[in-house]
Order: sequence, then C-alpha cells, then structure tokens
Amino acid sequence: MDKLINEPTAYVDEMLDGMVAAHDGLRRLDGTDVLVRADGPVEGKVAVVTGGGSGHEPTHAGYVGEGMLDGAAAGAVFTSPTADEFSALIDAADGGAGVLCVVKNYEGDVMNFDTGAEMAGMEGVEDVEQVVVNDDVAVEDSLYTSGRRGVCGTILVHKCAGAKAAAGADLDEVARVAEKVVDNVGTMGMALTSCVTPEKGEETFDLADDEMELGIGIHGEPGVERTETASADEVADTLLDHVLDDLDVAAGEEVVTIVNGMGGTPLSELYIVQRRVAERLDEAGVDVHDAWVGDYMTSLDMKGCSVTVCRVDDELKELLAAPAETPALTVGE
Amino acid sequence: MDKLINEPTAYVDEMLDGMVAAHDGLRRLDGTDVLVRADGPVEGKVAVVTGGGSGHEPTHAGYVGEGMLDGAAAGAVFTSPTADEFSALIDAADGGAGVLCVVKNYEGDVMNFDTGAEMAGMEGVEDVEQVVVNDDVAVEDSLYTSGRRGVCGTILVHKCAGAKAAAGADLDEVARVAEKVVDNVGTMGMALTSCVTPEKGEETFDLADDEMELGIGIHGEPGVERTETASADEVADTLLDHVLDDLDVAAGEEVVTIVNGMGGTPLSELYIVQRRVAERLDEAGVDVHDAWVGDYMTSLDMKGCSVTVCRVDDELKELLAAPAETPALTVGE
Amino acid sequence: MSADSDTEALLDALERIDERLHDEQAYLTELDSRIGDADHGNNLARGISAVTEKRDELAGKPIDEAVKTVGTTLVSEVGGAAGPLYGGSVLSASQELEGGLDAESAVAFAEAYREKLTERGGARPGDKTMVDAVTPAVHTFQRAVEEDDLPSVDALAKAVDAARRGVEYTVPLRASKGRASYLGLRGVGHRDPGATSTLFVLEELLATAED
Amino acid sequence: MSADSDTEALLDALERIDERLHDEQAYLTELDSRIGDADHGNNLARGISAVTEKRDELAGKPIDEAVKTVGTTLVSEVGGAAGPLYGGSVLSASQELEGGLDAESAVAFAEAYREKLTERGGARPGDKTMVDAVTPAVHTFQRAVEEDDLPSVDALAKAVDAARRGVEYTVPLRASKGRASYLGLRGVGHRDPGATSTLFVLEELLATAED
Ligand SMILES: Nc1ncnc2c1ncn2[C@@H]1O[C@H](COP(=O)(O)OP(=O)(O)O)[C@@H](O)[C@H]1O
Ligand SMILES: Nc1ncnc2c1ncn2[C@@H]1O[C@H](COP(=O)(O)OP(=O)(O)O)[C@@H](O)[C@H]1O
Ligand SMILES: [Mg+2]
Ligand SMILES: [Mg+2]
Ligand SMILES: [Mg+2]
Ligand SMILES: [Mg+2]
Repeated sequence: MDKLINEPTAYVDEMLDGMVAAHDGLRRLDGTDVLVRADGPVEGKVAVVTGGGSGHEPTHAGYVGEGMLDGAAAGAVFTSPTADEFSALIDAADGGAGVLCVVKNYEGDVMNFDTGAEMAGMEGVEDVEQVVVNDDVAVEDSLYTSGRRGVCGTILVHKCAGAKAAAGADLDEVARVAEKVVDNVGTMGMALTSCVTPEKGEETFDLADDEMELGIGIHGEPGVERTETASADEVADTLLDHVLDDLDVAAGEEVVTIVNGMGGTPLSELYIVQRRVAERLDEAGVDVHDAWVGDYMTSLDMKGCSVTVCRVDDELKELLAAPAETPALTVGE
Repeated sequence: MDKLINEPTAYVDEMLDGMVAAHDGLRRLDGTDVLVRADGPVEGKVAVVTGGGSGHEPTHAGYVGEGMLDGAAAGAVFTSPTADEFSALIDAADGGAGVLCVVKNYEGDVMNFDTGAEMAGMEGVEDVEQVVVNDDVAVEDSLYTSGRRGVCGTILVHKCAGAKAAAGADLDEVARVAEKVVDNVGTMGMALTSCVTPEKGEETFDLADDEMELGIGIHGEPGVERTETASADEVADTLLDHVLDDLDVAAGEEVVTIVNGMGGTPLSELYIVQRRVAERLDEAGVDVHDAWVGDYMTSLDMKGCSVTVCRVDDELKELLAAPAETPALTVGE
Repeated sequence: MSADSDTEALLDALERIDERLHDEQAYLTELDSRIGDADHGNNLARGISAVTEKRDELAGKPIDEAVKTVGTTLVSEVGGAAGPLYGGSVLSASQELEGGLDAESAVAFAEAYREKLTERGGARPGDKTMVDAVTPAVHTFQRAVEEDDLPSVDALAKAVDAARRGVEYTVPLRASKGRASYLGLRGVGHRDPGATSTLFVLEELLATAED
Repeated sequence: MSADSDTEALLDALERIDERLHDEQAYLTELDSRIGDADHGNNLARGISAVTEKRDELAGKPIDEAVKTVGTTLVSEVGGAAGPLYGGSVLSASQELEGGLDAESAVAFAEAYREKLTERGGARPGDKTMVDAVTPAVHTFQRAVEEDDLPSVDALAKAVDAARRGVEYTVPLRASKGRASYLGLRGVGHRDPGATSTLFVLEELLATAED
C-alpha cells in the first residue's frame, strides 16, 4: 500500500497529533478528536464550528484559527463524527455569544450534529444554530435524493461566517451571512482515479485508465456518470457549465471561483484547469473577483478536481478579504 | 492517463497562464516562460529570483510576491530553463540594486543560469550574484557526484533572502543570508510511487507496491536505495536521522522543519509523519521553532515526502517571520 | 432473577453479533463501496467492538439499562448515518424493556425501534435503506406474536425471513435516502448495506433465541 | 559557391539528425529514466525541431553563421544539461568554420567542440557522460585526418566507431557527473543517454558525408 501510515486504526488520532504538533494555534480537546483554537473560546464572540469525516484534509481543522473556525470535529475516515464529539466541540468553542455549526449536507452529519447540539444544549450552551451547506450541483435536489451534498463551497462559508463573527456580529448575523454564501455557491467535481482508504488499502471503485467519474462527492463514492476521459479544457467546460447553469450566473455579475484538487492531482494540473475556467468566464462576461486554486477539500489520494463558483456582493467580498490566520489559509491584513 | 491536461507539449504554457489568471500579483513576460511580480521591478530593492524545471509546483513561481521572490523562470517538465529565459528574468527583475539568483545545485541549472547571467550582464545588469542550494543529504558530496542536489530547503532560502531584500539590505547582505540558510539546512526524501510525466504518460520507474525509494530527488530520478516499504514512523526516523546526522544538530539548538509532500500524498499522511518528526526532536531536546507541513516542492503526482531541518538563529527566525504575500505562502504582519 | 438472565441472553447475543459483524465487515464495506463510501462494515465493527468491551459493565445492569448503554455506545462510537440510526433507535427503544424482556415487551421494543429509525432518518419503505429490512421484520414479528400467538422464537424466525426478503427487495430499487441516493439509477442492482447488516443482526438474535 | 554547398550539406545533415532523434526520442528518454530524469530524448527532440524550423533562415547563411544559429537555437530551446553542453559547444566551435568547411576546419571544429564541452561541464573521460563519446571520436578524427591523411568520410567513419566504443564504455561505469552521479553504484550497467545521442548525431553526419 503506497501510504505513509502506521496502524490504519491510528490514522485519525496520529494525524490530529501531527496537526497540533505543527500548529501552535491548535489545541486538541482531551479524549476527543476535536481541535479548537488554542486561544479559545473567545469571550463574547460567536463561535463558528464544523466537523465531518476525516480524509478531506486540510478540511476541517486546517481552517481553525483567527478569522475562520473556532473548532472542528474529526470523524473516522469518511465517517461523520459522533454526537458526543460534536457536543464536546460546541461546549468548548462557546464563548457565550452562541455557536454556529456549519454542516455539509448529508443525513449522517446532520443527524450527529443535531444530537450533539441537543446534548450541548443540555449542558447549558443555549444558542446553537446550524447552517447546512449543499453546493454539489451534480446531485439533483429531489424526492429521490437526500438533498444535495455539501462539498468545497463549504470553505467559503467558513471564511465568510468566520470573518463576520470576528467582526463582532451576533449569531443571527453570522448565520445570515453563512446562508447567503450557501444560496450563491455551486460546485461540481470529477475523479480520474478512486481514492484508497487506509482501512481497505485498495481502490474503493475500479476506474479504467481511460475512464473518469463525473459528479463525484468527497468520500470515494461513485459519481453520477462514468465517461471516457477528456482533456482538461473539456473537463473544465463540463464542470463549469453545470455550475453556471445551476447558479444562473449572468454576464456582469461578480464571482469567486475555486479549482480544488482532490488530493492526488498535482497543482500544475489544477492551474491548467484554472486557465480554462478563467477563459470561459471572461468570454461569458462574468467578472472574476478572486480565484482560488489548490487542495482545499480533498478525498485522500484521489486524482481529480472540482470547480466552485460563488456569486459575491460587496459584503461577501469584504468578508473574504478580511484577515484570517489558519494552518491552511492565511489572509493578511 | 490520469491527468488533467490538454496537449502534453502545452503543459507548462497553460499552467503558467493559469497561474497568472488566478493571481493578480503575477505577470508573465511576453514570449517567455518567466513569471515576475506584477508590481515589479521594485526600484532600489535587490531582486531575488530563481528558476528550474516545471513539475515541482508551487515551486517556483508560487513563491513570487512581496517579501519573497521577484520572479521565476520555468523550464519544461524537469528540465532546467534555457539561458535566454534566465537572462530575460534577470533583466526584468532588476530594480537597479542587483539580482540574487537562487539556483538548486545541478549542472544543468547552474550552466543555464551562468549563461543567462552573462547574457544579462551584456545587457547592462551588472550586479548578479548566484547562490547554489545543495541541501539533499542523501547524495554524497564527493568526487563521484556533481555535488549534492538542491531540494526543498530552497524554499527557506527564498523566504529568508526575500525578506532580507524586502527590508532594504544590499546584494551582499541578501546573499550572505541566503548562504547562511544553505549552510544550515538539510533534506532527505523518499518515494512510494514513481511520478508520471505528461510526455511519457507512464511511470518513470517501476516500484512494486511493497517497495520504496529512499533518497530521491524531485525529478522522478531513482533514489539512492530501494527498500521494503515501512511504517510512517520508520520512514520519518530514517529521513530525520540522516538529516540530523548530516547537520550535526545538538540538543538545545533551535530548528525549523518541513515535512514536504511530493504531490500525490495526502496532507493527512504528512501530518502523521510530522507527528513523529516532532516527537523525535522533542526526545532529542531539539527546540522546534516552527514546523511547516504541506506540498512545497513536488515531483508531479509522486507519492512520498521529504523531511527538511534548518538550524535557525535570531536573524533567520526574524526573516522567516517577516511578512510575505505569494500564491503559495502568506505570512501576515 | 429475571433481570440477570435477560442480560445474560443479551450478552450472548452481542457476542454472536460481534463475531458476525467482524466476519462480514469486509463484505458490508464492499457493498457500501458500490453505492456509498465504503465504510459501513468498518463503522459497525468499530461500534460493536466498543459495545463488547463494556461486557462487564453491561453484565451488572438490568436489561433496559444494559440495552440503553448499548445504544449510547453505538451513538458515540459508530458515527456516520448508521451511528445515530442504529444507536439512537436502540437507545430510544430501550425504555420499552423496563419491565424485563418478554414477548410483549420485545414487540414494543421492535416497534419503538422502527418508529425512531424512520423518524430520525426520514426514510420510508422503498427508499432502499435499512428501513426496508426493519419494517417488514417488525410488522411480521408483531403479527406473529400478537395475532398468531406464536412463541417468540418462531416469531423471530418469521421476522428474519421477512428481513431477508426486504434486503433482496432493495436490490432493484433506486435509493432516495443516504449516499446511495446521489447515484440515481446507477445504484439500481445493488443490495443496501444497512439493510444487509440489519439482517445479520436479526439472524444472530434468532440464533441466540434458538439456543 | 562554397558557402552555399557547405550550408546545403548542413541542412541535409540536420534533416537526417532531426529524423533520427525523433525516431530515438523514446529510447533516449528511456535510457535517461534508468539513471536520470527521463527527459533527454524529449529535450533533444524539442531542440532539433526548433532548429529545422529555421531551415529557410539557415539556408541563406554561410556555414559558420548557420552553425552558430544552430548553436544558439539549441541553447535557447533544449534547456537542462544537454542544452548548454550541446548548444554552447556548437556555438563556440562555429567560429572555426569561418573559412568554410574542409577537412582541416572540421578537425578544428571538432576539437573546439570537445574543449568547450569539457570546460563547461567539467567532466572528464570516464565520468560516464557525453564526453565519453565525444573525446575518442574527436581524437580519432583528428589523427585520421592529420596523421593518416584519410579522406574526411573515412576519418568520420573511424570517429563514429570510436564514439560507439565510447558509448559501450559508459555502461559499466559509475557516473561522476550529471544526475546519474546521484545514483552511485546503482547506475552501473546502464548506457549514458548523452553519449548515446552523441553517437546518433555522428552517425547521421557520416551518412550525410557518405551520400
Ligand atoms: N436517512 C436514512 N434512513 C435510514 N437509513 C439510512 C438513511 N441514510 C442512510 N441509511 C442507511 O445507512 C447505511 C449506510 O451506513 P454507513 O455507511 O455506516 O453510513 P454513511 O452513509 O454515513 O457512510 C445505508 O446503507 C442505509 O441503509
Ligand atoms: N557535467 C556534464 N558534463 C558532460 N555531460 C554531462 C554533464 N552533465 C550531464 N551530462 C550529459 O547530459 C546528459 C543528460 O542530458 P539531459 O537529460 O537532457 O539533461 P538533464 O540531466 O538536465 O535532465 C547525460 O546523459 C550526460 O551525458
Ligand atoms: Mg461514511
Ligand atoms: Mg532534466
Ligand atoms: Mg458508508
Ligand atoms: Mg535528463
């Protein structure tokens, strides 16, 4: 197995210890897989927290720090954290002004977070709000699905909600801003290879060298369609078309884009995709306010990428530009 | 081929366009594969530049920006840029206070840079200094080698020299600081898989599932030894032992470490390695001033990592902490 | 004492379930890799191991308390969708066993489990989830005990049979809940992992009862 | 005019070299993947393509100018170690052809090429580099022309033979220069890519001369 690991069962535990060893700004709650700001809870500030399965690094704890998240709970690989962990997270992050939980839409995450919030409520944390991110346009939101998945657009929710909270806004305001991002963001992803989970040690699904999966999530689950591989430009076109179509972005509007790597694709290839995304938006008369390129929300060692588009107004632009100091994202003053 | 590319021959060109499309701070010199600071040349500041083959992203141009590099020349994949490109880079970056070229030790890079510097000299850039980085402790520096390779430690040279230049130091001072880093940094790398170059489209070398290469460089060249795969802790121990031994780091000394991913290894695994590196240094009584974990200098989609240790004093610590604003590295005020 | 012998039976059952879920761990994960994210077997194996590690603690408790601990342990160890669904339903249904375990309270437990499961997850029969194994099993058990006056073991045997048919029923369905729902028609033709694991658990309960 | 026929011969040779290096591109890259970074064939193919694209420009120049342009083109297109070594040496040696191409100036060219190559790269014979093909070829050519008074074609044939032995000589060597040097003893047993490509170029020069 081509992995730098010790015991597969120690994967999450050792990774979290490594994060704390590298980043002074992070602290691990004893006996949990929860990382919080070392200088937290910040008295009087709304806390913004999240959580989810591991294997998506730097998501989630990589975004814990000033101006972004106050804490994150890590589940087993691709498995949402348990209610206890969410509860411990909420308790520890609460600075008395309430807690906003950013959850990626999936029944497992939502159910565990709900239960965790209830448990935290029992322990005296009163104001807990949940925002559910569901930016994956590959999945129809219909009677036949459990709604759209939450994927890479979530990072923009973390950034904007985190900045709003840092600016001293109250819980309602922070939640409003988070919802605004959710309403304006769409993502679609694709995979060239399956990922390999530490426990299974082999590819989750078979994908021939000349095949790709379109509309994948971030858990190594199959996508919505399998096709022949295509050029980077064609891939960029397909992903972008779906997203623009869904968001109904018009010429003259302003957006922020993310070309996100799934973990095993080199940065150089992401820039090749970025080139085409920028070209296409330029042709469409859409104004790109900012473009992010990199591994923001991954699926272990999967090769592939996702394209995120978020419509921004002055408020969101300001929040995105606000300072942040986290292991995975730093925005200077 | 599991790559997001168009024509393999357009790889570097399109990647550079993508970088410029994403990052306002970068500008491409017409007709070249050179990226420079969009706001450059900075009058009166010593320019710090570098260059090398592509395929190591975010190295090189990812570190172009305030507080770090003034420009970088990109060669074909794993092939050092030509003398013309280096010459164009030096010309464009020069702000009248001289140019420091940071070169990773390899005859190809050094020869092309030398010729480029000569050509730039003919065009009126007088003060050009070269610093050659050779931090790869896996390679003996003997009559039987062309010296040690330059690898991931180079990023620390960029950071310190860039900060010194930003602070207004003259060329000699900037070069002195760069040499100080070179004298105190060591790196060793390993690979779990071969990379796949866009032109060849298949693995450069065969490596069985239960084998790894120790002492690899960053060009998909074989390492110095092939062994059975080992646990993350054992890998960390082997790499760290070689580096510490070479640098002769003693208890009580202060260091900065980098656990660098080769491009195809997920961040979570790098943190597992980081955990062990931190543990070992702690046991050895070595004081870790700062720890970097991520993909700083890669080898396309290769799986594997390198461990870098750099002995730091107050001057280097201050330079490392100085602000920088580049696509791949941001240090806040 | 009745509390003790009930709990003893529970411990026997848990041991069997533990063995079975570990035996089937790879298979369940494999099923999940077809239409989900390849972790269902691992999630349950982790959960049941945590439960059986509490063997001594469970042994000292009356049946309802013991089952409650099983539920909270699953909630805090399994994670994912299966954690709150399996664990939360066990936890919630445990109160039906306050007066001990007999045919009547077993029916009440089963029905409470089914209710909590569907309330929590929002899935209905035909959505290609564990509900497709649970619903027919619970209804069959209930009818066998309440209307046909069958002994519990025979009723449970019928329930297992119903669950088995429920699992097979999931194969041609298109999922509407859980990760499998993202696949649309591509999930058609695959067995649901949660329904399958539910069947395994019921089979082991039956084997315990038959002993 | 002599300048024209010399340049014509050069263009013929370049065309053959172009074809040969493209034919051997994969092979040279494969050799480089054993002991280097798997790009030597690609580097030379890119360079020679750039040269032959300048065919029309070259056609109008006297031989020394044409060869100089070949050198600068290689320097600015090949990159890596091969770029400055091949290109810089051609560039530097081109001045020996100022008076046109004949046996004497060909010897001077060859010797100047060898000198620049070793000066630039610092490699000596036995370091397992292109120098191991170049050195014996140049010395053999020089002796054949200057001492044995052989016609250029025969002298060149002997030089090619010497280069071929030089290439084979690299196989059992341990490299002391270039990327192969990092491998230590692991590089022993492999042919040097740069020496091999040098042989291919010389073979095509000979084929042109023989026509
Ligand atoms: N909303 C739901 N209602 C009922 N059962 C569900 C629901 N969502 C998922 N399931 C069940 O959970 C199983 C998957 O569990 P598991 O793989 O452990 O969790 P996850 O989907 O979070 O990875 C599915 O096979 C299905 O039977
Ligand atoms: N210092 C040197 N002197 C002479 N020849 C060298 C030297 N370094 C490398 N070479 C030659 O260059 C060849 C490799 O060229 P190439 O692969 O194109 O460049 P790179 O090594 O930069 O990838 C080697 O096979 C060797 O013959
Ligand atoms: Mg899961
Ligand atoms: Mg090369
Ligand atoms: Mg699952
Ligand atoms: Mg090479």
